[in-house]
Amino acid sequence: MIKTITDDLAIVLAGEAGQGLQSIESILAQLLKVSGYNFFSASEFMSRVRGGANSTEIRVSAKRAAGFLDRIDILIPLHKESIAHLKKRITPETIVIGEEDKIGYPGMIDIQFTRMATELGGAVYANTVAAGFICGLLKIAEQECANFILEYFSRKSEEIRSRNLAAIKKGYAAGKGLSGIHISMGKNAAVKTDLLLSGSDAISLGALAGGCDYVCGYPMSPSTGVLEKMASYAKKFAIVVEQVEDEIGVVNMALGAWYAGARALVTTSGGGFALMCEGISLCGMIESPLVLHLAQRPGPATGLPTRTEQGDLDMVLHAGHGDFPRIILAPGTLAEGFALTQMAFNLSAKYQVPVFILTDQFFVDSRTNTPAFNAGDFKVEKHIVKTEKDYKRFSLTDNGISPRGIPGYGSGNVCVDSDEHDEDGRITEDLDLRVRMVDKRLKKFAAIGPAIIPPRLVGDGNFRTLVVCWGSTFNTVCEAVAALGEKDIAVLHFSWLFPFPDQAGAYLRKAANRIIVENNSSAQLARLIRQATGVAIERQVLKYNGLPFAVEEVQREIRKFI
Amino acid sequence: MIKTITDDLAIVLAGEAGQGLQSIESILAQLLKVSGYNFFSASEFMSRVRGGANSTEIRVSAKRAAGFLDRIDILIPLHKESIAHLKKRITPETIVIGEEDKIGYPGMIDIQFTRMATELGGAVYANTVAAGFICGLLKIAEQECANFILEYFSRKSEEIRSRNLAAIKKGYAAGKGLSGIHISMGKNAAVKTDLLLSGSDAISLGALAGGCDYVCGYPMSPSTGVLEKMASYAKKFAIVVEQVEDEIGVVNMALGAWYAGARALVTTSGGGFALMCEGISLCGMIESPLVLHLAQRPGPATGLPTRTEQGDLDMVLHAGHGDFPRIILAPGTLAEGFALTQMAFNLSAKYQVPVFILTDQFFVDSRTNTPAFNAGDFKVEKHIVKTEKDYKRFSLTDNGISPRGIPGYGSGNVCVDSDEHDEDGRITEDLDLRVRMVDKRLKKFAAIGPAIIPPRLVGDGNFRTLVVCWGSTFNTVCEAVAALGEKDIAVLHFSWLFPFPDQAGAYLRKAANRIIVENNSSAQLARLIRQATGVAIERQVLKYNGLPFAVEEVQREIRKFI
Amino acid sequence: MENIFDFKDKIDIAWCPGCGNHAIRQALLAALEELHLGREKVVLVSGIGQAAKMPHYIRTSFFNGLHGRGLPAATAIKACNPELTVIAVGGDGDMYGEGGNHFLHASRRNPDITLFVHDNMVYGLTKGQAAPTSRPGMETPVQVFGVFEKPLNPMALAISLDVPFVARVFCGDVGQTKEVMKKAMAHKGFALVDIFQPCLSFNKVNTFKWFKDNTAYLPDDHDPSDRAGAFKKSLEEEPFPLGILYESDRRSTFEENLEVYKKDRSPLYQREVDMKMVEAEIMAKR
Amino acid sequence: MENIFDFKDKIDIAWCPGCGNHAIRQALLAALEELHLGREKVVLVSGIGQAAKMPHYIRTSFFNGLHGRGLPAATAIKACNPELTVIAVGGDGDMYGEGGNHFLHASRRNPDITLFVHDNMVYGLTKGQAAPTSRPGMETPVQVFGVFEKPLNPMALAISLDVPFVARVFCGDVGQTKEVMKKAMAHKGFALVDIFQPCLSFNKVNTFKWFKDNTAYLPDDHDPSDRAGAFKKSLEEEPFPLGILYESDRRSTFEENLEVYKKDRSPLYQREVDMKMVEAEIMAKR
Ligand SMILES: Cc1ncc(C[n+]2csc(CCOP(=O)(O)OP(=O)(O)O)c2C)c(N)n1
Ligand SMILES: Cc1ncc(C[n+]2csc(CCOP(=O)(O)OP(=O)(O)O)c2C)c(N)n1
Ligand code: SF4
Ligand code: SF4
Ligand SMILES: [Mg+2]
Ligand SMILES: [Mg+2]
Repeated sequence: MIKTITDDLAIVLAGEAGQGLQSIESILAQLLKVSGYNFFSASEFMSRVRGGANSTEIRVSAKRAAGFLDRIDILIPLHKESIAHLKKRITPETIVIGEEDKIGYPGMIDIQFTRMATELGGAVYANTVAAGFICGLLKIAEQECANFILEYFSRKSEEIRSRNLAAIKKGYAAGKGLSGIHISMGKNAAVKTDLLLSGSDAISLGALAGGCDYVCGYPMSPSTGVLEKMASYAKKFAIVVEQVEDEIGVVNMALGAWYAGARALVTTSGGGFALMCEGISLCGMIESPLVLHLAQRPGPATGLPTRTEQGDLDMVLHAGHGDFPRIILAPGTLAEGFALTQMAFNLSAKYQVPVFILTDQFFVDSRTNTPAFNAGDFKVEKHIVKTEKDYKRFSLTDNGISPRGIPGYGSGNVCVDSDEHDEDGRITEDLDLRVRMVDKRLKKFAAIGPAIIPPRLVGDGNFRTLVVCWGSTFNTVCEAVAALGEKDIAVLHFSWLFPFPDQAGAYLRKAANRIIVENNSSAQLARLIRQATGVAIERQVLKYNGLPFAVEEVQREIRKFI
Repeated sequence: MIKTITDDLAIVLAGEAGQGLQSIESILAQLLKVSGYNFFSASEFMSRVRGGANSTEIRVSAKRAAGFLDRIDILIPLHKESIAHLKKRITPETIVIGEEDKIGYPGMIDIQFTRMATELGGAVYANTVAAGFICGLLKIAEQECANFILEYFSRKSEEIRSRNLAAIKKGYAAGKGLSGIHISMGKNAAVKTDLLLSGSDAISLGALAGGCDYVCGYPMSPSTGVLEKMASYAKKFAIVVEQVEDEIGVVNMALGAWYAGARALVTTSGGGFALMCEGISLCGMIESPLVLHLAQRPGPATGLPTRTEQGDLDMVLHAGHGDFPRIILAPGTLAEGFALTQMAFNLSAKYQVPVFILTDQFFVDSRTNTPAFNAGDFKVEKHIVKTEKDYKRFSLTDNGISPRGIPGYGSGNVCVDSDEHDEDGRITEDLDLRVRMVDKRLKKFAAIGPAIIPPRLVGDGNFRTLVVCWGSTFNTVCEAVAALGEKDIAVLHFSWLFPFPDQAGAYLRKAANRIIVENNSSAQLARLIRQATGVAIERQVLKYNGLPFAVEEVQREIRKFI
Repeated sequence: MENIFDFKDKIDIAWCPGCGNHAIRQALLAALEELHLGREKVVLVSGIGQAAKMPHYIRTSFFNGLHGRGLPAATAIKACNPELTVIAVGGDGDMYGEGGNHFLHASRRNPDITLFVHDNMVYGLTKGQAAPTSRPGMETPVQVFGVFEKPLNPMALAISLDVPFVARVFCGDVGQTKEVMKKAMAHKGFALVDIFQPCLSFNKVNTFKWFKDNTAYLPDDHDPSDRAGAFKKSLEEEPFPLGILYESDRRSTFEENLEVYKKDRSPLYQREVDMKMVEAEIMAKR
Repeated sequence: MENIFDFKDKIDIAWCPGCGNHAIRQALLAALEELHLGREKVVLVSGIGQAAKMPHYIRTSFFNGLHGRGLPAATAIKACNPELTVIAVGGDGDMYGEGGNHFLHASRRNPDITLFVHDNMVYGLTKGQAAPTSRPGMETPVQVFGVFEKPLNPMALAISLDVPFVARVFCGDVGQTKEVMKKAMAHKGFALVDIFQPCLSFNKVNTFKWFKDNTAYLPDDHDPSDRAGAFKKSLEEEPFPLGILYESDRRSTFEENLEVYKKDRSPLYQREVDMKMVEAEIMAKR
């Protein structure tokens, strides 16, 4: 029986940590894109450096598709445990390809990646063989593959280069020659000029375009990617990148940096953020800008360090003692990841409030192609003033925003204080002034109002059923809803969470049937919605096993409610 | 003109830090109570050790009354700045008594406390003279005063004792002899057997009765009182009291202590708590008990360190990353302060969740008489088991609660892990087990259900207007509402905030007119109510200048809404 | 005979094959056995990191808490039940980075606990960033220009804090590692053993060979009771001295200082509050 | 001539009359003036405590942040604008207690900032609990059985960390305090001055007289460049040595190590990102 795949192929690579799933993914990402295929990949892995059971989904499609699929069309297991690890996703439709003697899956197609590699000089080339095999299956131009491999290994020795070249060719031949699978997928030349980005890339490029010149952090999965990306830009873009002793130091250092005129980014995860709460409150009090990227993972505590969840919204909404304004963003796409991060710097500088960007492991570690965006469309807004002798950092203004000076720029002094203070920033016990200062800070809610990005409605404007989601689930939910093929259904996606977009109320009230989809166990956005609008969403699709939603799963769960 | 006071007298002592307002208050508290008067005091002071302008209100009444009054019947300023400091509260009705040459307030009654004291051997006795003066005014039995003073200074030298005795007498004579004020207030012998407690006392005694044997903290106003009270009990009750290097150490130490079988109390304030958020999340993950007293003060950041606010509810509701259950209590009276703290230890041990007790500076630093409570009514419930060899700390049970073992007690091992874990407490990447473990933890919400204390309705059961409040404002709000003298109004007070008491919904929906009274700037309870019930409370009486609500003020503000 | 602290069945250990942590585990298993400790009386306390996974691979009670926060928990556990043998274990990032303040102040308290720090000069679990003990020049994906901060010298630091047992070993020598572990556990008071441990996967500079080439056993005439002398010795680098640098019996322990054990030595969990006394305390407020 | 760092009008200083902090303020005002610094180029950074109120009483820019968290902010401020003179100031609780970890790691970074710690051996602002430097036996409302933890020795600690300027003064000697302050500020790199300061209100043990009686100036022949010798000296107590215990010029500063200043010395706030370069970086992702 020949399996024919025409427009959407889900390949899953599985193996243990250290077997190099990532390198196969990297090679394929580039090659598929230059060949005009849409590419999407997502990885799930254990918190260990060697061993265990991990997998990477690679989705190749004719049309843009960046939702995560449950379905596995082709499984390439690199170790025996892969089968048990993925048993729930393997169906009779799944074609398993690999080393039969090692994997022992009944009915699998035997391809001896390792043996082929050994013949070429070493087992280490098995990954390249496997990548070549998939290229062959997809009938990517062989020359393209060869060129790419030489480029990819260009910094390695001649020997390594030529062996990889031989490996990709050998794999290619095996893939191309395989009967039993027929892939004929439409290509799209436009894809070639797309960007190919991970979520970490999008956030990091957004930070560059936001004028970020100081990054501090403390390593913590899944936020470390952004820290390392920014470090890789450090030289070219003159960015100070500092790994601090702990997260408390991180946030206080970032506030010091903004105070001195830098545009600092913090990147962390839930546990690290929990340690910063006092610092967030300081940010609120001294009305400092601060841009903080929080890549969520399942909690509580250490939880599942390398997995995904949307469980930190509640904490971020209320982090820090006392009342003060903040902005919370949660990009749903790479383009939003870029644009919102860029904007975050300007928003933060303008309103002098902390701006949080909530992503998660699924978002930062996934990679897909996306139409190129233009940095030229974005501007760095510094919002700082040269001070005069009598400069007052906290001058009381109509909208609550005081012109922000920087020490050393101008002749004034810039004084900020974590105690309640007067316009000059000096400690006060004047309780009437205290009230004016609280009011000043809270007034910024009104000032921010016009900047708020309303939630995005995708689908039928005359919806009866509204599927509500936020952040990283955008692509998967939209794809699932589209696949339902129902007429009166739409998705409402929030990428701006707080201050809560009032526009949401009308949409929510209009819907006869409301369903929330959240990658956490308690429907945190649903609570925020009820708090802000009074609308309760009782139909909840929640997932909290550490994995992202799959398109089929969302489809199935929503179906139950319509 | 003679001013006659019959049933309620508000005396305010004012002066700078270091002038000993506290010692006058202490003497009066005892003497008034033993004389059969109801006593209430509340202090407001600046964050400094010397200087500034502080005041203490002392309320003497025939009927129990522990609301804070704006009104000042008698003002005793100990320094000139007192007048400016209290100018908003001084009215033509206010009788100002003190050293005219120093204070210079027109129409004041000149009593030369300092000169009298100096004549007796030193200005230091001026406080005792002033206390004696008030006793004289109130016509407390002179012998009672004399006896008390000897007792009060019993650990001091003979000279100091006799000089204070002379001082109290001299003051007494001056007070008794004063024409112009006639005080004839009903006494009540029952008061004599009352307890006389501050909020810190009530919390600390509750902790003793809860079986607390380990206290850790880091000094921070206004929570330090409880730390110091517990230290004063350390010897008699064999309590380990440890001042830790920082608040992160505090919470992790407390979790270690519970793990090893102790019953640990943490006491802190908002900024300290903000640093503990990661530890709170750990508590959620390892299902450890933890009792944490948070005495609130105005934020954000350092804010107004010695003043009062109810601004940390939001933070406590959502502290820590990830989802896990918690219990939040907020006593409204001293009796509740005692009982809820006692209960907190049992609740925490039983459900293995963190229990937070929210007070504030007004609550902990106020003092009043209250009917004696009986420790015999309370029992320490340990909820620990002796382990067997195959003991599993996180055994999956129907209600989510696993029997809690202690290392060294029994033959099993007790293993807890901040990562997601199996029943044995060992790290796992089994994602189905992850789901069961999340469900296990969240199931406790249901288990806790029956223990929830519904909000207390005070006033007309057939209310049309419902005044909603929480925590420390209870006495003031109830008194204000009673004073309105309206028929269809009631107070709904929450001392159990979370898990949110469902019973509240019916009360709230029944009300035609809902008013919330909160000592913060954003109506945090109102938000929680809307989130939990959908009911929005738009009529808000908020105060956030660092001072507690006054009865008259609440009355005035509520009047506007009815 | 089986080691009671080891598992009967093969367990899945998440460390990389060849990682120095395996040797440390062997040494610890042997040390625990040779000290004849009861399995139910030992508590391992750790934070988060590769080293901090140790408790999962030893059969004792354990408290595997937060990154950097092992010491406060360990201190409290020992304080609440001095009958327990409490061992804290963590990585160089865990104990000297995130947890640095607790190290400082645990040293001041001097609880009778033992601290093993797996010093691989790198953040292993998070895949290769610099640790406080990383050597200058080491390039990582975060330290792209090479480490330039001065590495923490845990030996000098501990001696400055008068930690009463300060030692360093290299896990390549399992025998010495075990022996020093035993001495550290036997020592009454806070005992630090900094264990040089190669991280195969992320530290390509400080390899097994590097540690071997850059360490030297303390000379026999080293006097561990001489604090100033030990300090001077602790400043030596490449080779780094191995062995017990400093040992002192002058300090009383945290638990010894706790008033609650002055008359009654029973652990806290065995005690009951006397409600009559609470009652009396309440009534004293009349 | 007026001191430009002082206020023209009388200001309300919240410290108790007679508190040692007033003398420290006088010394600091004089030191700032004598160094001829520009008022707009000086930034004081502090945490919370009595000592940490200092910035409010000096006319410079300041960042009065959180208890214990002065150093990370100060480090960043200097790193973002090396033209500024950055001085961190705090109490013994602030800097050695809550902020201990930042002290450890600021020492490793070696930013060119000066740290003044007002060491009154007590928590002043919170009314008299023990500080990390409190002497054993001191009773307080929390330490009811007396302090038994070993006091932190900031001098020994700093020397163990190779802080390149380590000094102690007593504010009773305003002259020496000022002189050492000036040297500390002039020193390129992280400079610690631990300032003995009596707290009249809450430390009844370590009074002005006690400090006077229990301190001794370093002998003229003290060699501050000898680290091991300085360490040995730093262990001396009652009398505690006063003066510059240790000074070294071997370490490069944090800012010197920052790549961003290797070609361009301008502070970060003056720079602009080149959007064309960002564009190119985006396009490189094609
Ligand atoms: C608060 C917090 N920050 C960061 C992390 C992420 N994290 C886990 S282990 C680790 C460091 C590991 O290095 P080390 O302590 O040296 O242990 P090793 O893995 O090298 O044994 C970090 C940063 C965390 N778990 N918690
Ligand atoms: C996180 C946090 N914990 C506690 C406090 C309360 N607090 C304010 S100052 C202080 C200690 C003061 O002692 P020290 O630092 O020695 O300064 P001093 O007042 O003696 O000059 C404390 C504990 C705080 N502000 N923030
Ligand atoms: S990453 Fe390094 S420290 Fe961690 S297990 Fe592997 S070799 Fe060992
Ligand atoms: S309390 Fe002590 S340190 Fe604080 S101002 Fe008063 S004397 Fe100085
Ligand atoms: Mg390490
Ligand atoms: Mg101090």
